[in-house]
Amino acid sequence: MTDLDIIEKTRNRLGDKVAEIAHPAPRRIFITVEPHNLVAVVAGLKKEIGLWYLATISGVDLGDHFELLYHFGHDNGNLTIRTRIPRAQPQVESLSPVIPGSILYERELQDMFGIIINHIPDARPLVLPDGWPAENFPLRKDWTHERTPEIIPGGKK
Amino acid sequence: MKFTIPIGPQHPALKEPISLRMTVEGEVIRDADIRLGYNHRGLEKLAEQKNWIQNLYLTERICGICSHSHATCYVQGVEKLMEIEPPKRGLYIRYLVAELERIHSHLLWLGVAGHEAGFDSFFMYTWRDREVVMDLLEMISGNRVHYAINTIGGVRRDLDDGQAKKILDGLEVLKKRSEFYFKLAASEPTFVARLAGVGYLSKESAMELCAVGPTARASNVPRDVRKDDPHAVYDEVPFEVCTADSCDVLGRAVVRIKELFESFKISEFLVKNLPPGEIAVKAPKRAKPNEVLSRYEAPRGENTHYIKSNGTDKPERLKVRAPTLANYPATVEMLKNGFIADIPLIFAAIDPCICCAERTVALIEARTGEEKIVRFSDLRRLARRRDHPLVSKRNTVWPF
Amino acid sequence: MAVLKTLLYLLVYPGLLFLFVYSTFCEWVDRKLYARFQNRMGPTHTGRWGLLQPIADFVKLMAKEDVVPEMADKRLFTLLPIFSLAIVLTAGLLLPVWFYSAAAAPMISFPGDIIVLLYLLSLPTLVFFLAGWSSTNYFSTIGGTRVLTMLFGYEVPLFMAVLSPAILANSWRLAEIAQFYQKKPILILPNLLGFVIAVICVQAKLERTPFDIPHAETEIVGGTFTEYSGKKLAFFRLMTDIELVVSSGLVATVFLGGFPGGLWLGLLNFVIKTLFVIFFLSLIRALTSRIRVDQVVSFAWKILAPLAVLQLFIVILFKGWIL
Amino acid sequence: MLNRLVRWSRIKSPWILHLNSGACNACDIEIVAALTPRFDVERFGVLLKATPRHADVIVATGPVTKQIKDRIIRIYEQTPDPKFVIAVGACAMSGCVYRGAYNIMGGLDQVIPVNVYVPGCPARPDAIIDGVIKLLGKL
Repeated sequence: MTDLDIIEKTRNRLGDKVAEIAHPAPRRIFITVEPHNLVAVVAGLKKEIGLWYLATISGVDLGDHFELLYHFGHDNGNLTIRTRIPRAQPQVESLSPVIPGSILYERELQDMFGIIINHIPDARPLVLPDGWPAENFPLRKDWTHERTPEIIPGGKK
Repeated sequence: MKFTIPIGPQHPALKEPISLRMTVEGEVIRDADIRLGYNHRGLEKLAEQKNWIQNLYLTERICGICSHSHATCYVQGVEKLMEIEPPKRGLYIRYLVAELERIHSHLLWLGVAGHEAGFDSFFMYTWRDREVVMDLLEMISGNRVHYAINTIGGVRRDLDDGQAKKILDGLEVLKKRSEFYFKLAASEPTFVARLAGVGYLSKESAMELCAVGPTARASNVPRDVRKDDPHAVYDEVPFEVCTADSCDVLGRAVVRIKELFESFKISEFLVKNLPPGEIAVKAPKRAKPNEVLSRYEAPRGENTHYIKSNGTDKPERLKVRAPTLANYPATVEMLKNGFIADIPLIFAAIDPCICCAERTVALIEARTGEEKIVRFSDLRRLARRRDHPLVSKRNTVWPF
Repeated sequence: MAVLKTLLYLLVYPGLLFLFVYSTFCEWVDRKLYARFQNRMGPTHTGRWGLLQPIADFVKLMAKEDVVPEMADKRLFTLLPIFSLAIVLTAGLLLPVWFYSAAAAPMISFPGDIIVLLYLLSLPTLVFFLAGWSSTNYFSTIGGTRVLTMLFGYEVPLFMAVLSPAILANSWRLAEIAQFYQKKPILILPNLLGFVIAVICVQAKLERTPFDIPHAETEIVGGTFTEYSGKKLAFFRLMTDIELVVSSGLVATVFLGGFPGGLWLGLLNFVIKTLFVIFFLSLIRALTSRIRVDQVVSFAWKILAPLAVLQLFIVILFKGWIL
Repeated sequence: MLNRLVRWSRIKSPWILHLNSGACNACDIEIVAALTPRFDVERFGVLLKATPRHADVIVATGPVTKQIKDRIIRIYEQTPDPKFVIAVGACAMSGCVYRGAYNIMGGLDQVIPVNVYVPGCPARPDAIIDGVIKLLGKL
C-alpha cells in the first residue's frame, strides 16, 4: 500500500473526522485530528489499512497547547496522527481499547507532561523516582531543574 | 504457598537495574509486575539544553550496546532537518558500522542467553568470537563500545583498502566460527530443551501489544524497518527479513542467528561496493523550524526518534522510543504461567536494554490472571506436569 | 599408641588435613579443567599454576565479617555449616583407601558400610534444604525446595546404580567389593552403564551444571547460600569440595576397583582414579546447560531409573549364567 | 604471620559484585567482557558473585539515579567487611553527560565511599582489570 493509497483511503472513508493530511516526505504521512475524534480515527484506520503498530506517542509543549503525536508504523512507512489539547484542560481519551500496547506511552505522557488520560485501564499515577514531588512535570517547558550541590569526598583542595 | 519474589534491581540475571516482582506459586509464575525507573536519567530534558552536536554525544550514550543505532537514528533525522545530504561513501561506512554493531549485539545476546540458561561454555565461546568484531569496530572507529563514528553530515573516519580487507577477513572468520558454534548449540539437547516452548507469545498478542524487532519476528510478524522504510543505503542492499513461527525463545534465538548471517552478507556488500568520494559534508549550526520522524532498525527492534527544531541550535523536542520499552508489555505476557527458572531466559529473549528504555519512566502492571492457592503437596505435581503443550510443537528449525 | 594412631588417622591422614588439602586440590583441578574447556586460563597467579587459589579463597572467607540475617534462626543457621562438614568428613573416613594396616579398625570398615556411606552422602542435601529454609530469604527458600525436589529425582537411580556392582561382588562391604574387582578387573565391564548413571547422579548430588538448579545464579541469585557469608560460606564451600572427593571416591571404589597397593601406591591409585571421575564431572559441567527442576525429575525417572533397572538385570543375569 | 596470610588471601581472591546504578550498559558489557577468554580475570582469582553477601569488591557503573540510591546503600551495607568499591567509567565518577539531569545524584561517591576510580567512557576491560589490581596493591 503506497502513501497515496493511504491518503486516498483516509480521505474517502474518514474524511469527515480528519482535519488535515500532510505528506512532507516519502513514507511519512501526518494526519491532524480533533482530540474527540482521535479514538474513532485510529479505530477506523486500524480497520481500513491494518494499522496495528503504535510506535510511540510524543508530547510537545507548545506554550498554551500540548501537541500529541501518535506515531504509527505500517508495512510501507509511517503515519503520524497529530492532535492538540489546551494546556488549561489537558485531557485526552485513552487508545488502549483499540491498541492495548499504547498504555505504556500514555502513562509516560501522564508522567512527563501531566496530561490526564481518560479511561486508562491502569490509572495509578506514574511515579518518577519514589517520592517525586507532585505537580512536577519534567518535560514541560516551564519546569526547570535546580541542581543539587555535590559533595566532593575528601573536600576541595 | 503463594508469595512474591523480588528480582532486581540488582540481580545477576539482569545486568541492569530493573525490578521485577513475581507472584509465584512454587515454581510457577502467576503474575508479573515490572518497575522501571532505576535507570531513568532524564535524557529528553537534557537534550533540550544541548546543541545539535552535543546531543550526538548524548544520544550515543543512551545505550552502550546499541550506541550506534541511537546516534544514527538521531543523525538521520537531524540531517533531514538541516536539509543536507551526506555523501554516499559516508553513508556506506555509517551503515557498515551499524551492521557490525548488529553482529556484535547478536553475538552478545547469544552468549547471554547461554549464560542465563547456565550454559557458560557457550557464553565464553561466543564472547571470545565477539572480540573479533570488537576489534574490527575498534579499527574502524577507534573505540570498542561508543564508536562515535557519526557526525552530522557523514562520518568522522574513512576506511582504506587495508582496513576493508581486514574487515572481509574478520567476517569470514566470524562466519565460520558462528556456523560451527551454532551447530554445536543446536546439538546440545539440554540447551534446546530449555529454549523450546518457553515464553510463548502468539502472533495476535505480539501485534496487539505492539512488539518490535526479533521478538515480533519470532512470532511471525515480518516487521523490519530496513525493509518497510528503506532509508539511506538499505534500498540498494540485498537482504531478507528473517522470521520464525514458533513464537518462543527458541524462535527468537533462530531469528537472531539468521539475522547474524544477513548482517554478514550486508557488511560484505557494503565493504565490497564502497563508493569513492568524500565522507562528510559540512553541516550548518542551526536548523529551520521543522519536524522529522526518524526510524532505524536497531538490533533489538525499531528505534523511533521524533525531532522538532525551532530555528535555534538546540532541538525543541527530542523524543526517543527504544525497542525494549515497546517489548515490555509482551514480556509480561510471556512471563505469565512460566517457571521461575525461565524468568531470566524469557527476559533475556527480548534482549532487554533497560538503559535505552528508561530515558523516561514507565510502570507496568500485569492484568491479573486466574489465580488459585496451591498447597505444597500440589507443587510437586505442578512441577512434573508439562505446563506448555507447545514443547512438542517444534516447527522452528535451527538454520543449519 | 593405638590412641595416637587413631588420632593421626582422624586428623592427618586420611582424616581432616588430608581431605582438606586434597579437596582444595580437586577444586583447583575442577576449576582449571572447566576454564580450559572454555578457552580460558583459570587461576594462574596464586601459588604455582594457581594451585593455592582454593586455599586463598578459604582463608579470605574465614577472615571476613560473618553476617547472620536478623530474620534467620540463628542457632540452626550457625550450626548447619559445621554439621555438614562433620558429615562429609565422616563419610570420607569410610572410603577403603585408608587400608594401610591389614586389620582395619572395625569402626571404619564393616559389612554394609556402602549403605552408611550413601546415606551420609544424602545428609548434606537435607542440610542444604535446612540452610535454605532457615535463612528466610525468598531465594534461599526456593533454593531449598528445589534441593528437595531434586533429591527425589536422583537418589533412587544412584542407589540402584551402586547396587549392581555390589550384587556382582556379593558383598555389602566397600573393601570387599573393591578387592573383588581387583582380582578380576574384567568384571568391571558389565557395570559400565551403572558407572555412567552414577556419574550423572553424583553430578546432580553435587549440584553442578546441568543440575545446579538450587543455586542457579541467574535465577535465584545464590540459592540456598544467598544469606551465608564469611566463615559459614567457607565451611559450605569446603564441604562441597570434600563431598566431591568422597563421592568420586565412592564411584571409583565401586566401579573402578578401589585403590590397591598399600599406603603410597594406594594413595597414588586414589588420586588417579578420583581425578579420572572428576574429569568426567568437569566435562559434563562444561558441556551442558542448566535444565529446569521438572526436567530433572522427569529425566531421572524416565531415563535414569529404567536404565539403572536394566543395569541390575544385566548384572543378575550375568551372575546367574556366567559366574 | 596470620595477618600476612590473611592479607595474601585477600589480594589473591577478590570476589566481585557487579552493580549497575543506572549505567548505559557500555561499562557493563566491558566488565562482562573482562570475564571472557581474552581477558579472563579468573587468572587473578577474581570471580563474579551473585549476592553481596559473598562479595569483597563492588564494581559499580553508571550515574546514581534517585530511585536506585537507597538500593545502593543497602547493597553496600549487606556486603560483609572488609569491602571495597570500584567506580568504573566516567558516569560512576562524576555523572558524565548525565551530570545535572533532574534524576541524577551525580557520581557514585555521592552515595557510598569509593576506593578506586577507573576513568573511561566506557573503561576498557584492560583498564578495569588494572583498577582491580591497583586496588589490591594498596591493601
